[in-house]
Amino acid sequence: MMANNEYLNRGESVLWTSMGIASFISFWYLMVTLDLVPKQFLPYPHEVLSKFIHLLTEPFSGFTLWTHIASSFLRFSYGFLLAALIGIPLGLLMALSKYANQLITPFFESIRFVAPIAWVPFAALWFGTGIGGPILVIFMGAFPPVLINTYRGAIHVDKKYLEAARMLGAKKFRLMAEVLFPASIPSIIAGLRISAGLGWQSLVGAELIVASSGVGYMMVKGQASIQTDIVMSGMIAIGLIGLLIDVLLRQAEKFAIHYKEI
Amino acid sequence: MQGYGNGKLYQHILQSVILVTSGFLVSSSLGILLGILMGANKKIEAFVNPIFLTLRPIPPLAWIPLAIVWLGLGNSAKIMVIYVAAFVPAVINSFTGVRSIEAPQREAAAMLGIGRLAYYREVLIPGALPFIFTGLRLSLQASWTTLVAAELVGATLGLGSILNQAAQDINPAMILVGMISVAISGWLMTQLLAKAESYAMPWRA
Amino acid sequence: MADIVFDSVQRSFKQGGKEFLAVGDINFTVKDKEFVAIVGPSGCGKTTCLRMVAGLEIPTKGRILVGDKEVKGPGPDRAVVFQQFALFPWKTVQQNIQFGLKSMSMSIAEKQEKTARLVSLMGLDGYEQAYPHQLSGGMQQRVAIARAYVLEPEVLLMDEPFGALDAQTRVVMQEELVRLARKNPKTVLFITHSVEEAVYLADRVVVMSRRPGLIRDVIEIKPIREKEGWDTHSRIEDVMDLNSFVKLRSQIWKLLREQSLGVDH
Amino acid sequence: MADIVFDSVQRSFKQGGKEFLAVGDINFTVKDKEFVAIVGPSGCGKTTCLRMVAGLEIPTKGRILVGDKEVKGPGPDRAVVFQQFALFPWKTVQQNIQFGLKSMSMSIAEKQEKTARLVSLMGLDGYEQAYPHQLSGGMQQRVAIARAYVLEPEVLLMDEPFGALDAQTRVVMQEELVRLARKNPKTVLFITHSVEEAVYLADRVVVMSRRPGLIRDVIEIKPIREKEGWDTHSRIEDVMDLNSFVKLRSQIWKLLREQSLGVDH
Amino acid sequence: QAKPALTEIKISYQPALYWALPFFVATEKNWWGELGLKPEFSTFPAGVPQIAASASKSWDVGGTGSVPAVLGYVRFGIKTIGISNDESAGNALLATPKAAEAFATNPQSLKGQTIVLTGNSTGDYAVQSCLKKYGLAKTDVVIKNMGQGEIISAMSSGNADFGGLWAPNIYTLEEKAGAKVICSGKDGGAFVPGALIVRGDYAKENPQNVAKFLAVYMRAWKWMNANKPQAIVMMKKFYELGGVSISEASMKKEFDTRPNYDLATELKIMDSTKGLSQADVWFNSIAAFMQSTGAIQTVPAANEYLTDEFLKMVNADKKLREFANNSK
Ligand SMILES: Nc1ncnc2c1ncn2[C@@H]1O[C@H](COP(=O)(O)OP(=O)(O)OP(=O)(O)O)[C@@H](O)[C@H]1O
Ligand SMILES: Nc1ncnc2c1ncn2[C@@H]1O[C@H](COP(=O)(O)OP(=O)(O)OP(=O)(O)O)[C@@H](O)[C@H]1O
Ligand SMILES: O=[N+]([O-])[O-]
Ligand SMILES: [Mg+2]
Ligand SMILES: [Mg+2]
Repeated sequence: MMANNEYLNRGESVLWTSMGIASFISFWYLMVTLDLVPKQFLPYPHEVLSKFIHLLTEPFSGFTLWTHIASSFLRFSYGFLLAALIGIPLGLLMALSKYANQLITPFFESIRFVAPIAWVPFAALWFGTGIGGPILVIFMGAFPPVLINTYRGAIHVDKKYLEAARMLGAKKFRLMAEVLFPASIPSIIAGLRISAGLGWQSLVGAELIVASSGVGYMMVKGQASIQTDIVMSGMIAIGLIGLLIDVLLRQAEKFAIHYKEI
Repeated sequence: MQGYGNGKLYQHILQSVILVTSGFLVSSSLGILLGILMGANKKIEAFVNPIFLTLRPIPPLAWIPLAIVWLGLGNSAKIMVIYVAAFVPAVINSFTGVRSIEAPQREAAAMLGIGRLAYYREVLIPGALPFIFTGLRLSLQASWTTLVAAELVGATLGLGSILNQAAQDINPAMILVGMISVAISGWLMTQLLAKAESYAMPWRA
Repeated sequence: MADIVFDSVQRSFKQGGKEFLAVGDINFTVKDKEFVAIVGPSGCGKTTCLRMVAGLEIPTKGRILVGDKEVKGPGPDRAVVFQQFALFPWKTVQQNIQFGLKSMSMSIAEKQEKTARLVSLMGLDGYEQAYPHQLSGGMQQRVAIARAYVLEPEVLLMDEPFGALDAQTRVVMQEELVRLARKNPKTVLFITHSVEEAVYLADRVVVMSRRPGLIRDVIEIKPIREKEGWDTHSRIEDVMDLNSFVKLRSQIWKLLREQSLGVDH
Repeated sequence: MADIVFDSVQRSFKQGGKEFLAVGDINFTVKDKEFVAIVGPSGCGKTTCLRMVAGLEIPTKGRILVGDKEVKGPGPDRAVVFQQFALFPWKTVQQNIQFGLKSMSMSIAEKQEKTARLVSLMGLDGYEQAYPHQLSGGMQQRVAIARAYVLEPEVLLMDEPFGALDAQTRVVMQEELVRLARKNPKTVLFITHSVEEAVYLADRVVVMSRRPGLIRDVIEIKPIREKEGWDTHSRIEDVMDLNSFVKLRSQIWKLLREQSLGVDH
Repeated sequence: QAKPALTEIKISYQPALYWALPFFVATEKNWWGELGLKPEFSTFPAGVPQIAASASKSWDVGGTGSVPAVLGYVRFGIKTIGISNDESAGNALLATPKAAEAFATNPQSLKGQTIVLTGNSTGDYAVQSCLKKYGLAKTDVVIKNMGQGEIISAMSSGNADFGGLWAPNIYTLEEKAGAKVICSGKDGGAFVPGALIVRGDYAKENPQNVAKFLAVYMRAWKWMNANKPQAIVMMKKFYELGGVSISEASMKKEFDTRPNYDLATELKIMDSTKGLSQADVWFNSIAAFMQSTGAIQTVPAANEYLTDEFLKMVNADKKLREFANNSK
C-alpha cells in the first residue's frame, strides 16, 4: 500500500538492476534476430561492443576513439565551465537584485527555446575554426539550466539567513558568496547536472563546425559511410561519459553539502 | 512577408507548433507515467534506471538515422527525435515529485486506510504535480530546442527547416527571424502551460 | 474494548552504522477509554512508542496489542494526529476530512452528514472549500483532528498536536479537547512537552526517562481531578491556579528535571 | 546610552491588495540596559515591532531611535536572535560566531580571542568545528546567542528565541539568560508567547492587543522581583511557585485572554 | 646551404573528397616546402561552414564546391582562382535497385516520386539537370531536403527511392546498399566545376603565395595522372583518414570519371579575353540555379569573382611553371 516505503535490500536491488539490463539486451538481440530492424542499422550488441573495443586502438577518421573522446571532452569542459562561471554569479545576482532580474529575465526566457545547434552558423562566422565556435554552441546548451537553477535556488533561500547576515553587517558581495551561494548549492548542482547533459548533447552540433576530430564528428562520419557499429560506439561513448560526468557532479554535491546529515 | 523555404512564415510556424505539440504530448504522457511508476516502486526504478541513465546523455541528433530507418521521412520520425529529448525531463521530474511527497502525508494516508489505486489518485499524483509541471516546462523547452534536429529529417516546412536552410544559405537575417519565431512560440506555449498549471493545482493559488 | 497493551516492547535503530536502543523494554497498558499523556525529555522515544501503536513502526522485540489484536500495520481504527498536521495541501478542508471515509462502506449521504457534523463541531463552518494553506495553524490543527475523529476510531493517538500553536490558541484547543474527551471518551495516547497540558488533560501521566526510553513513573491524575472538582472550572487558568494542580505539576517537573541534567551537553 | 524609542510608530502592509495596519501608533521607550518582554496574541505585530528596531523593516509612519540615532537599516550595533536560530548550516560553530566580526576592523588575534571567549561563556568548548546540524536545539540556540553577543551590541533583540526548544532545555536556557542579563545588563527587547518566561526574565512586560497592534498595558516586574528576592532562587520552578509570581502571571494571562476571544475564527 | 624561412599559408578543404587529394599528396611529397610554403590545414564537414569561417580569417586559400564558391563571393568576397576538377560525374541522382529498374524501362516513372537531396548544393544542381533532361518540372516530383548522411540512411533503409548525392557518398551507397546512378550531372548536361578559392584580402596582400599554392596543386594532379597505382594508394590512405572506406574499383572510377586539368588547360578554361570564359559560363549557370532556390537574390557576374590572374602568374614565372608541370 505505501509503495514509497518499499525498501530493496542489496540483493534485490542487484537482481532488479541486472534484470533490467538483461531484458534490454535481449530485446536488442531479438530485434536484430527477427529482422525487425535491418542489421545494417542495428548490429548485434556484441558486434557493437567489439567495434567499440576495436576503435579504442584502431584509428577511425584519423584518430582512435580515445582521441575523439579527449578532444570532445576538452571542448565540452571549456563550454561547460564558462556556462558555470557566468551562470552561477549571474543567477545569484538576479536573486539579489530586482534590476538585474528584470533586465535579464525576458531576454533569457525566450532565448532558451532556441536550439543550441541553431547557433552553429554564428559560431562559424564569429570564431571560424577556433575553439570559440564549439564553446559557443555548448555554452548555449549548458547556460540556461545553470542560470535558472541558481536563480530559483537562490530566491528560495530562506530569508532568515539573509536577514541574519545583514544583521551581522554583511554587504552585497558577502551575501552572495557566503549566504546565497552555499545555501543554493543543491539547486545549483541539479542545474549543473542538467547543463552537463545538454552541453554534452550540443557537442555533436558543435562538432559539425570543426570536422577533424571528436565523438560527434566520428558519428557523423560513421553515418555517412553506413557503419552503424561506429555510430553506436559513439552513442555508447557519449552515454558512458555523460553518466560519468553525472556521477562526478553528484559526488561534488555530496562533498559540497558535507555539513548536512546524509 | 515574402515566403522563404517553400512557405510563408505562418505556415512554417504552424508546422513546427504541430510537431512540437505532438512530440511534447507523447513524451510527457509516457514520461510522467514512467516517472511515477519509478517513483512509486523501487523495483521498477532499479529495473529501468541503468538503461535510462545511459541512454539519457545521447543527443537527439544521434537518433536521427535510427528514426529514419524505423519511421521513414514523415512526421513520425521527427516526433520521435523530439520525443527522445523531451522524455527525459518528464521522467526525472515526475520521479522526483513522487519521492518528494513527505512521510507525514504518506503516513496520514496509510493511517486513514486508503487503497492502492486511491493512493495513486489521491496522494501520489496530486502530491507530485508541482514537480510534474516543472518537468513539463523543461520538456516543452526540450521539444523546441530539438526542432532543428528533428527537421533535419527531410522537412519541407517548419521553423527548424528555415533555420537549417538559412544556415545553408549563410543568411543571418533569416536565422534571426527563425530564432525569434521559435523564441516567441516557445514563450507563448509556456504561458498556456502556466494556465493549465494553475487550473490543475487550485490549492497553489 | 480498545485498550492498548505494550508487551515488553523494544525498538532499536541503526544510526551511523551502530544499532542503538531507542525504546527499551516497555510494559504498560492504556485502559479502554482512558486518556494517557506521555512526557519526557526530547529524544527519549515518545514518538517512537506512538508510531508503534499506529503501526507505522514495528517493535524490534515484544508486541503491541490494541483490543486484544496485535498491531501489524496502520489502519483507521487507530487515528493519528501528528505534530505536523500532515494535511493534504492539495485537498480542501472538506476533502481532507472525508479522505478516510472514502474506503468505508457507507452511503454518500451518511459520509456527507458525518463530515458536516465534524466541520461544525470543530468550528470550521464556512471553511469547507478552503485549502489548508489558507488557514491559520490553529484551524489546520482542528482539521487534522476532525479528519481523525470522523473515522470514529476506538483509539486516538496524538503527538504534540498543539506544539505548533501559539499560547492563546493552544488553551482554546486544550479546553475544546477536554470537553470532547469528557463528553465522548475514547482511548487516547497523547504526547506533549508541556507538563501543564499533560496534567490538565490526562487521566494518567507517564514520565519517560532518557535513552533508552523507559517508563520512569506513572502519575494518577483522575482521582485528584475528580476529588477537587477541576471540571467545574471551564477555564484552564482557573484550574492552573488550584493548589492541587500546582502540586501535581511540580511533582512531575521534578521528575523531569532529574532526567534533564546534562541535557544537550 | 542605548535606549530604544518608539516615536508614534505605525506600520501597514498590503495583503490581498488592501492596506491594513499591522502596528498602530506605538509610543514607548525601552530604557538603557532594561530588559523588556513583549507578549500578545498571534499576529498582533510583535515581530514587526522588533524587526523595525532591527532595521529589517521600516515604519510607515513615525520613527524609531536607538541611542538618539534614527534607525535606517540593519547593523551590528543591534544584534538579533531569531526564533528559528538562523545559523548558517554550511558554517561551523566557530565560523558562525565569527561571521559578524569579519566585517569589523580588528586584528585577527583579537577576533580569535573574542570568539574563544564566547565559545566558553556559552559552554560550547569542544564544539568549535561542529556544524549546526550536529548540535541539539539548545546548543544551536546558544551558538545563535553567542553570534549576537560577540559583536558586543548595545541592544539585543530576541524573537521567541526559545520557542523551538523542548520544555526542559528551555528552562535551562532561561536560567542562563537570566544569569547573563543580571551579570552584564544590556538593553533587551524580548518577544515570547510564554507568560511565565516573560515574568521570569523581564524588568517590564508589555502586553499588546490584537490588530492593529497597540500597547494594551505595561506591567512592572522589577520592583516586585527585587522586593520578593526572586533572584535568590536559582531554579525557575522555585520562582514559579512563589505567590508573587503566580499573581503577576495570572494578571497578564487575564489581559491576554481578553484579546484572544475569537482567535483564528 | 641555409634553408630560407617558410611562409605560413592556411589551407582549407573537406576531408575525403577527391579534389582535396592533391593537398594530401603534396604534403606527403613535401612539395610545399620546395616553394617556401608552410601549409596549415583546416578541414570542414561541408562547404558552408568552410566559407563562413573565412569571416574570421580562419584560412587563406583552399578548395570547395562551386555552390559554396559562389555563396562565398556573394557573402564574403571570396575569389575563385582556378578549377579543381570536373565534378559533373561526381554529382548524381541515385535510385534504389528496384526503382532503378523501373526507371530504366520507363524514365517517366520518376514522375510523382519523392527525391531526397541536399538543397542548394551541387547535388541538387545535378538532379535539376537530370529532371530537365527527362522533361520533368521541379513540381513533377516531391523534393525533400536533408543532409547527405540522412539521405544515405533513408535510401539504404528503403525509406526513399531516389536521392541526390555526391562522391564519395555515391560509392558508399552503391557499394553498401546496391543503389544505382541513374543520371549524373554529366548525363544531365550540367557542368559542375570544383573551385580553388582565396580570401579576397589575402589575394591582395600575398599574390605570390596564391600563385605558389596553385603551382603545388597542379603538380599534384600531374604526378597522380602519371603514377596512378601510387596515387590510388595515397587516395586510400587519405580517404581512410576522413573516415571513408570504398573499394579499389570505386577509387579507380574517381580518376576515370572526374577529369582534372593541367596548367595550360586551366588557362584556357579561365581565359576571358574573348568575352565570357568557359568557366564564367559554368559558374553563371550555377549562380542562376542558386538564385532559383532562393539562396541568393541576384546573380553576380562570374567575371567579378573568377580570375585567372594567379594562373597567369604561375605561367609567367619560369620556376613556378616548371614546378606545376612537373610530373615527378
Ligand atoms: N527512523 C529512525 N532512524 C534512526 N533513529 C531514529 C528514527 N526515529 C527515531 N530515531 C531516534 O530514536 C530516538 C527516539 O526518537 P523519538 O522521535 O521517539 O523521540 P521523542 O521522545 O519523540 O523526542 P521529541 O520529544 O524530540 O519529539 C531518538 O534518538 C531518535 O534520533
Ligand atoms: N511582510 C509582510 N507582508 C504582509 N503582511 C505582513 C508582513 N509581515 C507581517 N505581516 C502581517 O502583520 C501582522 C503582524 O505580524 P507579526 O509577525 O508582527 O505578528 P506577531 O505578533 O509576531 O505574531 P506571532 O506571535 O504569530 O509571531 C500579521 O497579520 C501578519 O500577517
Ligand atoms: O562542397 N559542397 O558541400 O558542395
Ligand atoms: Mg517526538
Ligand atoms: Mg512573531
